[in-house]
Amino acid sequence: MTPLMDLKNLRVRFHTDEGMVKAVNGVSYAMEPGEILGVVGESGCGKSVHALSIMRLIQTPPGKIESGQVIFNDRDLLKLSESEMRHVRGREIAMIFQDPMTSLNPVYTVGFQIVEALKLHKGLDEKAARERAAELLTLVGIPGARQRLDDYPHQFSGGMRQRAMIAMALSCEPQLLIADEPTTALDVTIQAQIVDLVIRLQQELGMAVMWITHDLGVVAEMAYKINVMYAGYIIERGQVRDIYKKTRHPYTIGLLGSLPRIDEPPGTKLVSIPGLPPDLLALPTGCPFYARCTYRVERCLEENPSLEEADGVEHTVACWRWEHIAGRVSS
Amino acid sequence: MNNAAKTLVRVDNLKKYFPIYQGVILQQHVGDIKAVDDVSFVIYQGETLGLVGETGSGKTTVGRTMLRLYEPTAGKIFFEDTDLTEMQGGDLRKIRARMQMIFQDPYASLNPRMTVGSILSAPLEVHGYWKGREKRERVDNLLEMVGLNPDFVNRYPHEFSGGQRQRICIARALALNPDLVVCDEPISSLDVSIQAQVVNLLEELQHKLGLTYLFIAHDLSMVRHISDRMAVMYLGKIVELADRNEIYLRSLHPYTQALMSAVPMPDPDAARSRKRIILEGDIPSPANPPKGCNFNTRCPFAKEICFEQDPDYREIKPGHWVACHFAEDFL
Amino acid sequence: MARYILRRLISVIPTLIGVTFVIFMFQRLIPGDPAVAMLGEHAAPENIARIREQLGLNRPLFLDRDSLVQGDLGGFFDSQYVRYLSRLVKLDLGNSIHRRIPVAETLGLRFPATVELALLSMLIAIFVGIPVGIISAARRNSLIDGVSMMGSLVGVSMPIFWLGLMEIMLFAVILGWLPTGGRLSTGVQIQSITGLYLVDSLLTWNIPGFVDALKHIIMPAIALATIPMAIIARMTRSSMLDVMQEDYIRTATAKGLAERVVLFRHALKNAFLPVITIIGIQAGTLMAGAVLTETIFSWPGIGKWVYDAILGRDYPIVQGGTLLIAIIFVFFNLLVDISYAFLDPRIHYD
Amino acid sequence: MAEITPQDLFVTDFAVREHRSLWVDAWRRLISSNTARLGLFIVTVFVASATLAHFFWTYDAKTDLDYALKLKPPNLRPTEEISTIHPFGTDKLGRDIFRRTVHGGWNSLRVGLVAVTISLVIGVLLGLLAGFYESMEITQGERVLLQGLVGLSLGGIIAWIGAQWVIALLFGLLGVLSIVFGKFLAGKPVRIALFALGGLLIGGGIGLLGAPMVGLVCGLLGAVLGAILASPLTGTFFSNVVMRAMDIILAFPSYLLAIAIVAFLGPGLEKGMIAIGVVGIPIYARLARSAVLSVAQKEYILAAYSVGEGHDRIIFRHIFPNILSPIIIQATMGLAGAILSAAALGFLGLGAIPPTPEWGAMLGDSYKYLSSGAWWAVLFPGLAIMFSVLGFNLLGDGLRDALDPKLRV
Repeated sequence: MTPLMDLKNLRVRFHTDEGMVKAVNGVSYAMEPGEILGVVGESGCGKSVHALSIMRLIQTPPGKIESGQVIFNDRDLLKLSESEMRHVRGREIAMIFQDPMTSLNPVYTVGFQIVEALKLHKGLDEKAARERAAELLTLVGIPGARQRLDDYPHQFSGGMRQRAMIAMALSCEPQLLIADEPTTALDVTIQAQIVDLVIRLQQELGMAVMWITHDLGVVAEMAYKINVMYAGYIIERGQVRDIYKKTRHPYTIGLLGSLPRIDEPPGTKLVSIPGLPPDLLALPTGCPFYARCTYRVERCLEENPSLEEADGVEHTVACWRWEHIAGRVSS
Repeated sequence: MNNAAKTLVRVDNLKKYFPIYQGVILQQHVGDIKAVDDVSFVIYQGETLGLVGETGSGKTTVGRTMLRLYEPTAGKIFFEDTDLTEMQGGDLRKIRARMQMIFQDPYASLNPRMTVGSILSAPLEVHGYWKGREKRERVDNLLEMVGLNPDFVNRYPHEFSGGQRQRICIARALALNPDLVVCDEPISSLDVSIQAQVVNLLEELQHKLGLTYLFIAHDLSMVRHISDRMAVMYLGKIVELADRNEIYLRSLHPYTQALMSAVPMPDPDAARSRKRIILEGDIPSPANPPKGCNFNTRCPFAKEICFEQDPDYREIKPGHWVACHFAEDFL
Repeated sequence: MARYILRRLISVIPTLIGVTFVIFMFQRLIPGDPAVAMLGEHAAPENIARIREQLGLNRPLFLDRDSLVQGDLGGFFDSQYVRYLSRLVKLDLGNSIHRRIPVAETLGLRFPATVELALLSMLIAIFVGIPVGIISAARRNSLIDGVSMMGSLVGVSMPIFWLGLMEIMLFAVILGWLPTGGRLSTGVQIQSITGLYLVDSLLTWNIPGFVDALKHIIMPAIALATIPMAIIARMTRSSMLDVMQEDYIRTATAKGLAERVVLFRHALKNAFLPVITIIGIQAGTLMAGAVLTETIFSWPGIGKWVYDAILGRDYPIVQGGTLLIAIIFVFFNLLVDISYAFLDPRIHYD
Repeated sequence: MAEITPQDLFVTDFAVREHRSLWVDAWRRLISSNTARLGLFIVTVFVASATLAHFFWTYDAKTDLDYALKLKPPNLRPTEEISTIHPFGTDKLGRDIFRRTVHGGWNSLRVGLVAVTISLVIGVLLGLLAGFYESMEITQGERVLLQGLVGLSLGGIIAWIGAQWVIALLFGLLGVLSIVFGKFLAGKPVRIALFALGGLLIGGGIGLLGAPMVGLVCGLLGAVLGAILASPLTGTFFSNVVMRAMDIILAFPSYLLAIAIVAFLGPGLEKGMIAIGVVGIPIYARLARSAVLSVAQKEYILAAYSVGEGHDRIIFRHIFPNILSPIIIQATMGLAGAILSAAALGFLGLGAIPPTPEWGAMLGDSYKYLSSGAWWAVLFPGLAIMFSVLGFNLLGDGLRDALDPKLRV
C-alpha cells in the first residue's frame, strides 16, 4: 500500500533574537491511510511544530522549514504554491488545536465559521451549506444543532467548542485529521467524550488521524502506532503495544515510569527523569538525551544515534544501547 | 490511616459564595457562585488528603478558604483547637506561619522582580524568627532541601525552568516550618517528566519533616498516587471521601466511578479492555446548580428523588463518606 | 444589549454633572473678583455691583446657610451653582462681556464651521490611517511598514500649529496655490442649508462655491488630521498584529482560506475594537485641536472664537466653548461604548 | 561501563539561563534597537544643549534687543551688513533665533518634566491605592480609617450647615462604631434603621441648637448618612470615588482643559506646568490602576499573603516594582505630549511671558511675519519642538519593546 503521507527528513528552525532554535531535526516517517498515529512528547519536543509544518502554518519569520519533503498524495506539500496549498488545507488535511476557547473566532457565529469552510471547498450555496453544517454538528453530538448554528463561540462550553472545531475540520471529509493536543485544556470526563467521538468518527469516515499529546495515557487506547519525540527528534517509533510493552529508549522508559497509574498498588514509587530537556538553542552534538540518561556511555556524547530497527514489528529506536537496556528491563 | 490519629484540621460545613451583582443604576445582589457549598472533612496529622475535581468544582477555593486567603461565607475551620474563622489581624498572620501553600502556576507565583534569596527570606523577615547570618544560612538550607544549588540565591525567577521554580515555591512554603501544606495543583503546569520529580520531592519532604498535605489536583492517578485518603468534589460539594484503595476499588458514587473510568491509562491492553463510563454533557455552572442532587444532569442512574432532594453526605461505612441517594445499592 | 446601552447612558449623567461643576469652578480660578476681572480695574463701582448682581456673584457658591437659619428653605438652595445649572438647562450660557450677545447664539452660528473642519479631518484620518495600519501589519517589517511607521511617529510628534504654518508658507506664500485662511473668498456665496459649505454647495450644485470652499478647508483639515491619522495608523497596526497572533487566525488559515479573507474577514473585525476607541477619543480631541488650527487659518469656528475670547478675557465665551467641546467629547466616548455592543457579541451577556 | 545513578545527575545538569536582572535585560534590548538608540541620541542632544546653555551660556532675555538686525535671514558667515553670525536668523526684535532656541529648550523641557512629574506622582499614587484596594480585602485598621474618614468628611457637610463642628466628629465616630460592631445585626434592615436613627439624632439634635429649619435639614441628611454608614465600606468604594473623579477630568480633551485652566489662571510658565500636570493625572491613575489589577491577580501576591506579609510590604515590594514598566513607558511618551502641550500654550500666549524664550511662544511671536517671508523665525523653533517630541516618542517606543511583558518569559 502506498503511504498517505511520507515525511522525509523534515527540519524546522526558528530564528530568534537569542539565536537559532532547532525545533525539528530531521523527522522521517510514513502514515498509512486510515491509521491513527500518536505523537508523544513533552513541551518543546517539536511535536506541534512538525505538525504545523506539514500544514505550512509556521509563522515565517521567525520560523523556517529548512529542508525535507512532505509527500502527501504523491506530491510534495512543501513545493506547492501558496494557492495550491490552500486547497490542501481544510480539504485534504484538517487540523484541530489545543485550546478550543481561543481557536474559534469570537465575533462570528459557529455556524458561519463552519459554513465558510463548506462554501470554500465544496462550493455549496448558503442554504445547502447551513444544512450540511447542522448535520455535522449533530454528527459530533451537539444537541439542538440547527439552533446552535447561530450561537457565538462564547455561548458554547469548552467541550462543545472542541466538538464544533471537529465538525469544522470534518466538513470537507479530509483524508488526514491532525489533532494537536485537542484535550489538554479539557477536563477528564470531557476528554473521554472527545476521545470517544474521534475514535467513532475515524471508524465511520475512515480518515487517518494524527493525535499529538504529551500524555502517553490518552493515545494508548486508540493509536495504532506511536512516535515518541524528544528535542526535535523521533527517538522511538513503533506499534502501540511495542512502545508500551517493549519500551527500548531510556526516555520513553522514564516517561512511562514517571506516570502514575490509577490501578497502581500502594507503595509504588515514581521513576523520574532527572534534569531538564536540552536547550534547543544549543543542542549537543551527541545524543540529545545524554545529560539525563542513566545508561549513557562515552559514545553517546560524541555520536547522535539515528533510528534503527529494534525487536518488534516496525519498531525503531534511536539509542546506542537499546539492546543492553532491553536485557535489563526484561530481567 | 485510622481514626485514632490526631486531627490537625477540621472543616465543618464550609461555604464560600462569590456574590454576583447586577443592575442598571444600583448594583444588586442577584445570586451567588456557590464555589464551595457545605463541605466538611478532617485532615489527620501526617497524612496526605487528596482533593480531586474538575474545573469549577471548587477544589482550589476549598484550599484557599481553609487558609483564610478567602473569607468564608459560613462554616468553621479548626486548626488543632483554634477556630480560624474567628481570628483577625496579627493572630491570623502568626498562625499562617504554620499553614502554607504551594500554588499552581510556578510562573505566576514568584515575583519576577525579586531574587530567589529575597523571595525565600520574605517569610523569615515577616515573622522575625531568623536574622542576619542565620537567615542567610536558612535560605541556603532551604534551597539545598529542595535540590537547588544554593549559589542561585541572587538569581531571578525567570532564569529558572518551571520545575525549578516549583522547587523554589516549595522552599518558600517550608521556610517557616509549617505543619500543614496545601498543594494547589502543584504539578499540573509541569511536563510529565518534571511532575514525577516534584511529586517525589514532596513525598520525600513529607517523610523527613513530618508534614501534612492537602493535595489538590485534577489528575486522578497522581492524587491517588500521593494521597492516603482522597476526596472527590463536584460542583462545590464533596461527593465521596475514602481511603485511596477503597475509593478506587469500591467507589460508591456514580461520578467517582465515571471519573475513574475516564482516566487515561498508559497501557494499551488495560486501556482497551476496561469498561468505560462516558458521561453525557457538561458540568453545570456553579452560579446555577441544578435542583436536587448536583450530579443529576449527568448521572446515568438518576431517579425522581435525585431531582428533588439533595442527598446527605454520610459515613456509609467506617471512613467512607458519600453523598448519593443510592450509595447503599452500590455496596 | 439594551441593558448595557441603558447603563452606559445613565453613567454619563454623573460625568456631565462633574463637567459642569469643573467649568463652573473655572470662575474661581480667576485671581481677584471676577466682576473686576471682567470690567477692568477702573470700572465704576456701581457697574461692578450690577455685574455682580447680574451674575449672582453675591450669592453663595453652593448652599446658603444663612437663609436656612432664617427658615428659608428655598433660599438655602438658591446658589450660584444651582442658578448656573438652571441656566444651562435653558441653554443660556450667559452673554459675551465685550459684545453683549448671548454666547449660546454665537456658538450655534459658529458650530457648523468647526464641525465641517473636524468631520473632514476625521474622514481623512480614518481613510488614510486605517489602510496604512492594515498594510503595515500585513507586511510587517517590510520597507512599507518601516516608512509608514516612522512617518506616523513623526506625525504624532508634530506640533499641528507649526505644521499649519509650514503649509501656509509653502502652499499659500511661496506657491500661492491656496488661500492663507478664512472659509470662503470674498464674493463667493453659498446658500446655507446644513451649515457645512462643502455639503451645501453640492446640494445646490454650486460648483465654483464648492471648489472655493474646498481650497479653503483643505490645508486646515490636513493639519488637523495629521495627529489622529498617525495615531489611528499606529493603533490599527498594533491591534492587527495582536489579533494575528490569535489561535483563531491559525484556525482560519488551516481551513484553507486565502490570506486576504483571513486578514479582512477574520482579523479586521476583531482588531477594530481598540481602533474604534481611539477614533472616539481622537474625534473629541479634534475639537480641542481646532483652537490652534482655526487660529492659524482664521477659520471662523468655535476654536478661533475661544482663542479671541482668551486674549480678550471674555470668560463666558471660554466657559461656553469649553462646555460644548467637553459635551461632544463625552458624547463620542458614549458612542464608542455603544458601538462595542454591536461589534462584540460577547458584550450582550456582560 | 559504569552507569550513573539519578542522584549524580541531579544537581549538576541544571541548565539555568544566563544570570541577568530584568532591568539589565531590558537595557540590553533597548540599546539593541535602532529606534531607541536614535531616540536616546535626540533626547540627549536636547537635554544636554539646554542644560549646558542654561548654566554656561549667559543670556539675558530682557536686554536682548537690536532693531537694526530685525528679521534677518540665517547667515553662517559675517557680512558687511551683519557682522554677527545668526545660523537661524533673527526675529522681529533682532534677537538671534539660534540662541533663543537653545535657551528655549531649557524652558520647554522643564515645563514638560515638571508637568509629567506632577501627573506621575499624584496619578500613580492614586491609581496604585485605588487598584490595590479594589482587588484586596482591606484590613480592619484600614477599614476603621476609611469608614471614620468618610463619616468625618460627609459629616463635615452637615456640620457646616449646622455650624457645629462637633457633628462631623460624631459622624466619624459613628463610622468607626459601624466597623467595630460590624457583626451586630449584620445584614438586617434593623441595623440600617438604628444607624439612621443615630444619624438623625446627631444631625438633628445638634442642628436644632441653631434654628429649627437647620435641625430639620441636618437631621434628614444625618439620617441618610447614618444609613450609609450602617454598611461597612469596602476598598471598592475608595477606588470608585477616585476613579469617578478621574473620569471627570478625562471627560475633557486634555489640550482644551489645560488651555481653559490657564485661560482663567492667567499666563505663566508655572501655571502652564500645573495645568498640564493636573490634566495628565488621570492617564497615570488609570494606567497604574489597571496594572495593579492585573498584578494583584498573580499568585505571588496570594503567596505573599499566605506567608503573612502585610499590606505595606505587598504594595511596595510586590506590586510597585511590577507596575513600573508601563509607567516608565507612559512617562516617556507623556513627556513628549507635555512638551507639545506646553508649546501649544506658549503659542497661544498662555505660556512663558515674553521675553522669556520658549519654543511655542517664539512661534506665536513670529508667525505673523510669515506672510512677509520670514520663514526662518517659524521654521527653527518648530523643528526644535518636533525633534524633541520625536526623540521622546522614539525612546518611548523603544522602551515599550524593551519592557513589553509579552516578550518576557
